[in-house]
Amino acid sequence: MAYEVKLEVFEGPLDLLLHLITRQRVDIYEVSLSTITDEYLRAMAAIDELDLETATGFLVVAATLLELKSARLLPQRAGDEATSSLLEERDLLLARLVECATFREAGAWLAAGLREGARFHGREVALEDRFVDMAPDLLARIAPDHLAAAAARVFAPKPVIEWDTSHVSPIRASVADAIAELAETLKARERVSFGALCGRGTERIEVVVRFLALLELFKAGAVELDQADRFGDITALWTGEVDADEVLQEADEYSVAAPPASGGAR
Amino acid sequence: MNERKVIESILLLADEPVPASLISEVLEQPRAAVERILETLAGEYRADDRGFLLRETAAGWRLYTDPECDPYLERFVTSHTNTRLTGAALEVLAIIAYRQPLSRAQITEIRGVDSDGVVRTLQQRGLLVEAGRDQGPGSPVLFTVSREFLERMGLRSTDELPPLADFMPDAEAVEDMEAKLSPNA
Amino acid sequence: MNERKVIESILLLADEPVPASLISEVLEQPRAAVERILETLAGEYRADDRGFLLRETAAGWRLYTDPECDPYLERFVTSHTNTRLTGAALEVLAIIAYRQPLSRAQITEIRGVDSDGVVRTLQQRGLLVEAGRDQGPGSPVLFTVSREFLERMGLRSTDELPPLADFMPDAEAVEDMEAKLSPNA
Repeated sequence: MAYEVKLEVFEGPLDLLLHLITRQRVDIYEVSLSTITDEYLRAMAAIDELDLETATGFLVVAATLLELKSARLLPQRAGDEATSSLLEERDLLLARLVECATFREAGAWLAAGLREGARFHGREVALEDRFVDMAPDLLARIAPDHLAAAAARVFAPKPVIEWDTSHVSPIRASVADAIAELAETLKARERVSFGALCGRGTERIEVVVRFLALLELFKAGAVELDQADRFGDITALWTGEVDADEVLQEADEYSVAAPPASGGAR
Repeated sequence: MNERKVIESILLLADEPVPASLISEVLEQPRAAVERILETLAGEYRADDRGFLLRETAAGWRLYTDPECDPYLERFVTSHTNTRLTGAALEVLAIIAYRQPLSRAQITEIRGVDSDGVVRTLQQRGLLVEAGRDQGPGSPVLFTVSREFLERMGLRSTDELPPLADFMPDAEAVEDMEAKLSPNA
Repeated sequence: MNERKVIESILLLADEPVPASLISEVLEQPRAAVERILETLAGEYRADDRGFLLRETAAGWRLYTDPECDPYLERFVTSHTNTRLTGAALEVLAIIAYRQPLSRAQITEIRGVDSDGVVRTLQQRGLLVEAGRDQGPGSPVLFTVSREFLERMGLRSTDELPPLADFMPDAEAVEDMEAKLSPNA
């Protein structure tokens, strides 16, 4: 059964990932990168129910996870630059997770300290009468303008942080959808470059999702891939040997809950 | 429970003389027992030559500084610790001056921080005064700035305070702040 | 003059923590001597199991009720505004306590999530204060924890916080995390 995560509970991408990665599993199956990635994406798919200020951060972590996950589908080549930079990215993510876990723990300690501190009540009583007149003039050097400035500080409307999210298009993190879509295109056109397959989908996550879909198709033998230069565009060739539906069945581990019908991120 | 200890802690916190009957209620102990402890404590402080005394007045029991220490206490009170309004006190004064009358709860709500202590100090220093009670539930005490305060500021009434708009961050500054906070910055 | 006595009376009169330096000024006694007396007093109160304690925090020395008496003090304490903090707020507080001074952007970077709202809340609660500006581009405001925070924690400075390493996940947990992020898993 799918592990349900309520995203509202999480403060940000690191928080969510930390939860997924450190929680105790009830069942004995090992939590794999693949499961974590899927759960992360599923939780992220619900992001439109939140304010979107953290959407960008969520996407960046998602992309890293997807890249890591896709890396295991490829034969590892020792000393491969792409692989080592991916591992660097992994280490950075790990370091940030450890830091996040550390400060969370420290925060819990502070909470206990503040709770304990609240049980100490400091002496705070009014001056005994015979000293009141001696107390120095509190209003020395205070002019009406100081008052006005203080009042303005308190009453000023706090800046409303409106996050421009126009650059965040609806999240289509479903690899399954991408497989079906790519298969359709490839069947019709036989030879298509990866760049063309991505089309206008410029969001990093969509590119990553399509890339994953292509790898799935390749693994299943439905396409052949050709890359002329190291960083050149990949060209995909439809082999016609496997049906897209079969690939989909095999790839169901990638299925990610689609955003609710109300639409994705706005 | 150590009754002596709890009584001492109550005395340290209480802002006004505490009747023995109230302590006996809090402790759920007979009043006579409480009074015995209070008297013992008062005797102890005297015998130990402490800087504070426990005295019973008509209103109840309260800790006082020993008058013997007065010369030093005067120096302490007039020393620079309290020579300036704290930021919190200035804020409370400003809020009341511009929005009076206000209850303690309203002030706390506007500031987002508990402000009872500050209100008490300002009242004691004659800068705030009580001005009736709110009609609402609990009919809380309402505060306004004092006449003395207005005089010191050279104002005939709070209407003469500078318009707040002059001190508000201008629209441009707010926009600029927003831009800096936006993720695309 | 009986220094101990005068110091006790000052502590009773004060409505906030008193720095040893101020007492030393008022008494015209070397600060070291004053501190010795303060420490002796703190020890005496503890040994005598009094209802009050003398503690030193970043803000200075102050008399507090013994936390053991807390359950009986409800009606003598002004209700503090709800001091419960969210996990996010605690995390930000921890980050600043250990890495101060920090700008908003630096906090956000560490947490991977926008933290401006949380910083503002903590500032309003008086737990964070602005402490100058960074020299870097845009000279952003830097934040540190407040004296009040240190006072509530009973700390003389952030140096007294336990080493951050105490809160790190242990090696096994980190290895486990690493394994779960490994492409070859």
